[in-house]
Amino acid sequence: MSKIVRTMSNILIPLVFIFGLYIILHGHISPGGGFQGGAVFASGVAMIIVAFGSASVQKRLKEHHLSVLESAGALIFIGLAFSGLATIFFFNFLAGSAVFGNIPPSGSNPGDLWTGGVIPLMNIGVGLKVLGGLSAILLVMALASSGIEVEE
Amino acid sequence: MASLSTWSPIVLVVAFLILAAVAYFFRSRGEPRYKEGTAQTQVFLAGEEAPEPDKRHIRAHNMYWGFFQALKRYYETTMNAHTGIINDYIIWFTSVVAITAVIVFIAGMV
Amino acid sequence: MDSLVTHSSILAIAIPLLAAFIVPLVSKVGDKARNTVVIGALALAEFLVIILARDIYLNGLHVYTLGAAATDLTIPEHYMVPVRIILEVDAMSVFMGIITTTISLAGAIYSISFMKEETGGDRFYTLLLLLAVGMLGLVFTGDMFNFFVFLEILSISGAALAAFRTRFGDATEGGFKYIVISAVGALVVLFAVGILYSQYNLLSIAALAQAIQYTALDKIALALLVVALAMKLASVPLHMWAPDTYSVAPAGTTPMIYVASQACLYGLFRVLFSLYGVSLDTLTIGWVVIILGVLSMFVGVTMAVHQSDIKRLMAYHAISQSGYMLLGIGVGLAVLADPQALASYGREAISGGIFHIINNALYKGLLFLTAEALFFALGTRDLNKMGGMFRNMKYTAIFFIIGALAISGVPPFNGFTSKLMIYESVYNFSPVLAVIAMLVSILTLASFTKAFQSAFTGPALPQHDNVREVPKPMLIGMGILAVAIVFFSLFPSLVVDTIVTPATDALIDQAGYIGAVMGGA
Amino acid sequence: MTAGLPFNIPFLAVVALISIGLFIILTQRNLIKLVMGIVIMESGVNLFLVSLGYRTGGIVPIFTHAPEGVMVLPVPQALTLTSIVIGVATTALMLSLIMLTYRHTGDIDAEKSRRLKG
Amino acid sequence: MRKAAVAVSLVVIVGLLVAAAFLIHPFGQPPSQMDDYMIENSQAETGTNNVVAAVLFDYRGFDTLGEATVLFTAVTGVVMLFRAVKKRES
Repeated sequence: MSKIVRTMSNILIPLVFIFGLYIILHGHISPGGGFQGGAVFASGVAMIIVAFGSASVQKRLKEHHLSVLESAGALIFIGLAFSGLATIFFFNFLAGSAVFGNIPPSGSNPGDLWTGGVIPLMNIGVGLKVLGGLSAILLVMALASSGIEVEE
Repeated sequence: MASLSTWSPIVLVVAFLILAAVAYFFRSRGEPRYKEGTAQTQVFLAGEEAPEPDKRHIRAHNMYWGFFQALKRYYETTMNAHTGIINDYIIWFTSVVAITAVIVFIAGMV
Repeated sequence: MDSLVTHSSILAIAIPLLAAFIVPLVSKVGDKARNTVVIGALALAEFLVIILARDIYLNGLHVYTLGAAATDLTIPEHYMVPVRIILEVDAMSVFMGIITTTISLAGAIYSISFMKEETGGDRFYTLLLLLAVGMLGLVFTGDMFNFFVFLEILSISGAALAAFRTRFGDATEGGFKYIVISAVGALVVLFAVGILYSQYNLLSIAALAQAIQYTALDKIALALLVVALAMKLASVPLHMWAPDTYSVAPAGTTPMIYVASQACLYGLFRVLFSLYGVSLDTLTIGWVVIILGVLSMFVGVTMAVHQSDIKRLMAYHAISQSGYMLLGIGVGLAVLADPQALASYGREAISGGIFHIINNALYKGLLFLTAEALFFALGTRDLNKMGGMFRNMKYTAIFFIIGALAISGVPPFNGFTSKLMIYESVYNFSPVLAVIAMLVSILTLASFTKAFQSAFTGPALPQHDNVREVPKPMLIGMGILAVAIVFFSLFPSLVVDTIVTPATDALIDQAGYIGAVMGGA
Repeated sequence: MTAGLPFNIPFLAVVALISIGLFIILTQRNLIKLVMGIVIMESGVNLFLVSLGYRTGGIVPIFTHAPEGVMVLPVPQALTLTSIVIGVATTALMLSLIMLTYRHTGDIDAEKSRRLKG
Repeated sequence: MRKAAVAVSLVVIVGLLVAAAFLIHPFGQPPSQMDDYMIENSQAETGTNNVVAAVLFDYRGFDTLGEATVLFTAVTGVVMLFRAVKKRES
């Protein structure tokens, strides 16, 4: 891609990534969450691939890194679901406890990050998973369309 | 279940075993002079030379020729319907949805 | 032990899922570790399903409210409708669960030696586990939207598995057809779920079943659900994807993709019996199901006789056998509102259909595996290029004979038992249908005679002189199913009394299904 | 907002999207266009789900600095989110399979790239 | 034949959908027994201000697990499809 595109994406990419992380981390008190934030993050990766070409991206960012990230996110998510098993699968065992356990006042309120029980943690897990997964799909398909084989 | 009280596979298995014993008995009365690698194991075709192995076997597409010939029109129709084009699969789907919906609504009105 | 039984329904889904997430990491250690994890997870799932089944037969159906404070807290206190996702496992669900886990286990074992010749084994096993998860979730869930989600898991993993052998052009084509069909079908299911949600603001099947009134919108949703699920289970005339997909799917997964379509058959019955139940016009819908079944039986088997590709032949038989189940259960549905006819032959028709599901999963699975063994050994699926394999592949041939006799309904095999139940009860309903069913059975035998004659008898072709019997894991995979078939053949009344009759009762008993969630209110 | 309108305009938009999608799926032989048809149909279904949850004058179902007013239904939004992610996954797999089919046959026409038939 | 089937089935299905659009509840006034519970109790039960997040990860968390699994499946499938294939000698 042209120099203009590369310069602009250099400026924009950190912003996109930070915005994606913000959406993931604030998912339980403002619009957004793991899926949305992960998708925003992956759109940053898409911008890198478009601007710099898949071949040069592949030198830094391998597909299996992203796969490990994705598996890790999935394991965090299902691990949190399993942790509730003392009561019930998917039980929100952290709500009301010391970790992320504040209960917000009923009705409209300014919002507190330290609320939500397992929900913020699940948001992080899902966010990792989605950003890893969507980036992996984008990278693999970009590589395949330019004729580069993914090593296994 | 009513039908299963009258049906027992064990009887059939016992009958099969008895018949197998009888068959084995007849077989053991047979000619004992069989030898491998002699002319006894060659294919005998009215004195003619036997054809090559790949020509000796009735291949799958030759089987039931008469059956397919008798049902030729049916098979032509069905084979034409199986086009293998993905759009046609969805056309069948939408058609069946339409027919089913019409049936359901008409049955509701009557 | 008690808590294990309590949680067994969710663990049977979650443990293979956890294993699927771990497999990509474990396979970096080595192939042995990966195979151990996969087979261990599936065996554990099978064990959990069996203890769950035992408890259900003793104590009635299980509900599991995900995320609530207690498993049976289906409705929040001081409220009237369920808000959480509920797993509702009755005898019918657990019946399908047993089939699913058994076939998945056999398929996974069978695939071990196949994977030595291919790359991408860790992805393959991940997808295989996910397919098992999709099927288990589909049969255990009691929530319409959750049903859709698991339908998608099953479809996507099935399509990816079908296209696994990417070096063949037809594999990608078969996978593509499967995913397109599934995507359209699942969208239609989702739309129907949306219609139901819009009217009652509910998603739980039991709560919807209590509220449903069979309005015009419900009728639209019914037509969409029935036909979409009929397409997923490959009923004629919506079957055309099935031969394309089954014939290209790799070893071990073909039976699983087939059982996935049987899980969609279960979904159809769940929608008809538990969701709509007697509120719908059972005679009309019963006849729709019967017509789909008769078409599937007849067109499936006549197309099968014509095939010369062994896996396509078996795929068409799979379609034709699904027709028997649709016929049996359709007859039961048609008389559901008539207690007298239901007692005299309707229940037996349903039992026959349900028994046929498990028989068919076993022998059809075995036959798919033998076809795949032939392909593995000979490198071709074309029956015209086979012959004389009885000498080289004795065990495979014996397994093939067992499967072929069972599917053709030759006594004393299990296929005969379930077909006998269907014939007898359907004859009371409509003699013509029973005659068609018998004719189809004869044609089935004819086409398997053709397949056996072409593949196993006669002189071997010169290029196949060095063909050896397939490796041990493949034989073990086939052996598990063959032993199960023999067991089912010898003790049919035991099987029917233990697992089929409770499943029939559970399917008919809509009030019990609703009451378990809504508390008899 | 639309309380005075005689028609359910958003639902008619849903019908239009689904019909356009179906029409494309039924008539277009190009596999990429087929996938586009499926995606359009999917957007129709998603729009249907999300418009089920709208309440006249409703606000976002988030309590942080929430203004006064009735909230729209949260469940359809969650369902739509799920459905969108599932749609992305399906589309990615379908497009990958088309790419592979093109590699093998050199064509993305449903009829010309077909090998399995009968 | 094909064109007729397309035309007829499309007409019937679009007719059904239009009928559904008129039969469905008026836009903006849905029934809401299940959703009202979530709006009222999500703060107390899950401690979350964002009701949609509470639905996604608590009330219907299993759906989200399934959804994450679908994405995982698709990624696995795509990566598997584009793997380097070692050809079996034929």
